[in-house]
Amino acid sequence: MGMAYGHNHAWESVFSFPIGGLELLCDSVKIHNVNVEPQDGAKKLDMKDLLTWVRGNLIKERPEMFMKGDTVRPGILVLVNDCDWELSGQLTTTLEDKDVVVFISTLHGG
Amino acid sequence: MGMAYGHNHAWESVFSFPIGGLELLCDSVKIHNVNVEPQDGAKKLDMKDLLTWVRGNLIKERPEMFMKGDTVRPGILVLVNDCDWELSGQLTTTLEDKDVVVFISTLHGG
Amino acid sequence: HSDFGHGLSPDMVYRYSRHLLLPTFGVQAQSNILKSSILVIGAGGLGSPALLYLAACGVGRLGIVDHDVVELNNMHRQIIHREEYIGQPKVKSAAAACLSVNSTINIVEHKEALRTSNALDIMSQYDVVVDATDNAPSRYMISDCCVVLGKPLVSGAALGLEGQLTVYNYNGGPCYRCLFPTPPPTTACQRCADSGVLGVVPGIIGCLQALEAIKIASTVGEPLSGRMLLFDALSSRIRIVKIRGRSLQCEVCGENATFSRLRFQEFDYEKFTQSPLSTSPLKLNL
Amino acid sequence: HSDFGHGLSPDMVYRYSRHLLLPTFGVQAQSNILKSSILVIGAGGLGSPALLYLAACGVGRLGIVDHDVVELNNMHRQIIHREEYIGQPKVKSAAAACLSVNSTINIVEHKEALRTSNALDIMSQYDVVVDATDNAPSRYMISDCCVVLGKPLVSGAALGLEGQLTVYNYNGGPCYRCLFPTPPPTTACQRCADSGVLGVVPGIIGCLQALEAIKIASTVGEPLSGRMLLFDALSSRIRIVKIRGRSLQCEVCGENATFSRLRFQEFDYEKFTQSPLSTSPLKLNL
Ligand SMILES: [Zn+2]
Ligand SMILES: [Zn+2]
Repeated sequence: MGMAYGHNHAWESVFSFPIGGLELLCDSVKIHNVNVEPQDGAKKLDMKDLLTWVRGNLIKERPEMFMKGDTVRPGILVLVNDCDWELSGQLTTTLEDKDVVVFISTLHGG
Repeated sequence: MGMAYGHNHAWESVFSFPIGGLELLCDSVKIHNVNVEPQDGAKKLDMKDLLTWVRGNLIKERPEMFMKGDTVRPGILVLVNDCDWELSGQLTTTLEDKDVVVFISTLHGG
Repeated sequence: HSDFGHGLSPDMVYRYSRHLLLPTFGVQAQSNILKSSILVIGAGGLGSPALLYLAACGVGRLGIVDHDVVELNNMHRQIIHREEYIGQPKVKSAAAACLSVNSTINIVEHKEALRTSNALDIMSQYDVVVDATDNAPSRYMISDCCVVLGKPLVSGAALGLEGQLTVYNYNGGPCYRCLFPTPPPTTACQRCADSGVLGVVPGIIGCLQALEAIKIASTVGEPLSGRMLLFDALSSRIRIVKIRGRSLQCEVCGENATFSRLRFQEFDYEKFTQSPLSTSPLKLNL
Repeated sequence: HSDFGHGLSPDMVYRYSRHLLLPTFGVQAQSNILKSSILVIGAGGLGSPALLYLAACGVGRLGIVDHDVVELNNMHRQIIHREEYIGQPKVKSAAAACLSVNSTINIVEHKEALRTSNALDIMSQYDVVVDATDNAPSRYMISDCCVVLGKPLVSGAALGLEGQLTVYNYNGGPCYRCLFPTPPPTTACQRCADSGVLGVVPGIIGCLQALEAIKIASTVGEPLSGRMLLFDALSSRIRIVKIRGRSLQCEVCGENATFSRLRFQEFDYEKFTQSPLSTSPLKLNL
């Protein structure tokens, strides 16, 4: 899995980390506009591919604050186009051009 | 200008009147999902066509609360896809399938 | 003595006239509010505006749970408390402020920490619960108790420059555990006392909590159930996202859940989340 | 006497510790707030939470303009006022409340109606202006005066179950007249007194106004300039939309505008909008 900026098979996923503290993990860069190509010549990119890519390319420190096993750690909500990924198939959610993926760390403060 | 529910040249414009009191003018129906066809065999629908249609089909009482001359009355902001129509050419803004048009009446209360 | 046939005295008509004038609110919704009871858990950053607006709008019986005392470092955000109450119980200070805004309502002071031993008894006395606490074990405990008792829960949170809001266990919607079946690692559970918070951020979220509680109590409008509001103060961005519905597998509210009152009373929320229900704040060295 | 080299006394460090802990806020932003001056015009529904949060967060000099007295029918939303102040000037009541939350700041009471004759003098004394008024002529007058004086303006409005928020005249952004060059017909200008308002709605918008003013005064974050927040309480929907920039043709802030102090002082805002700067409220008959 790599990054592609060309026109062929260039999957653009807009990552936002706008709410909840995950910016700590990403060098305080809250919004990532990235192009990710599907793995192994597959036609579609899914959330599993994307998480692998995020872990390899964006999360430099303390990956346990973001991932647990193959998925996100407890307490993180994943939103694809402003919808809980539970509604679209979690890791199997397929992504299309211009999809917006947001990771939200739940807050407890008051 | 009329309404069309077919698949050919069926322009779907989502009207929202969510904020500001214009619902008074529309029988308290705040969101209108409507199909409007371009006029006179034209290919594109623009905001001028849409306003004519709204005036003829949605605004049943006190049209002066919504229109003044060919355009909206002072104090109403028109938003096309969450953008002020001043940025897209006002009455000449062309509309496409699934565009969202919102009319906002400015508030003064506190 | 006259009540105009709608149960409102002339003083009440005058006090709530701006609500009564509203076509979508009016006498019926105001009467519902006057007959309702709402419990706010936590008289801190979120609870301050939530309590003031709930008192002002005429909630018939308004309960406050808190075991803390007012401190100077609360004053930058906990606008319900006056400096003269520093060192005194927050419940007492908050109750006085609510009554000073609306002396016609009934305020109930619960000057104790919410625990599994008293939560069922306290929460069962109210129609709607507002979670204005500041830690993970309290959030699980309050949500579970709302499921056991069948109460809607208005949940808000704020930290740093960000806030979140949703309504749980409302009309078949999800509970807190449906969304978060497993507690987060303790390293991910920051508190305002440790990490700071811009004072007006819980102010905004607390006002929004009051609004949701008012909508539920008055049965007007669409509460924020199955949706979550995400607020970023720095960029002034707000996202309202669609979240999952009730989970059939939820251990507390799901199809085969056996989470009873007894189970609740025996549940160890501090162990479950590996964090304490209350802590002393970090000392700041500048 | 020690100030740790950052101008904050130990008491201030303690009071504002939750702000100082914030990496994106910290000592610098808090110092900016402490040195800033903010004017809130209107101590009503919007002004109530705006003033409390601005006082709590430590704005160095906080001005309040209002000529009204507290009435019972304000109490459902104007949570800054206590019942004991009914019949007394709102400015006096609001100033007392602000000081009770934070006695270390400077509160300035302007117990007068804002007019073209006093606006330049009053507004020129502050860094940031918050429009918390309730009528169209005041909104034009305040915006024009901010353009003449080069002050940023945080503008909020609420009516019924809806609210709006934006920042005008900030950093090359539009002014009120850029958006609304022509006043609306008077039939479209409803007031809370005529049409009602759900109390917590101005609460939410007023808190958001305090946030925007704090961001401008502390120079932290992106103020809501060139954007407008639209809030619908009934459905809990919020839209943040992109609005036009400064208009070159604007009669007040545009390229060839000749709107001077003198022109401002002579401008008749009541005639321009065909509505009065203040009115007596409608009587309610139920
Ligand atoms: Zn559940
Ligand atoms: Zn202008």
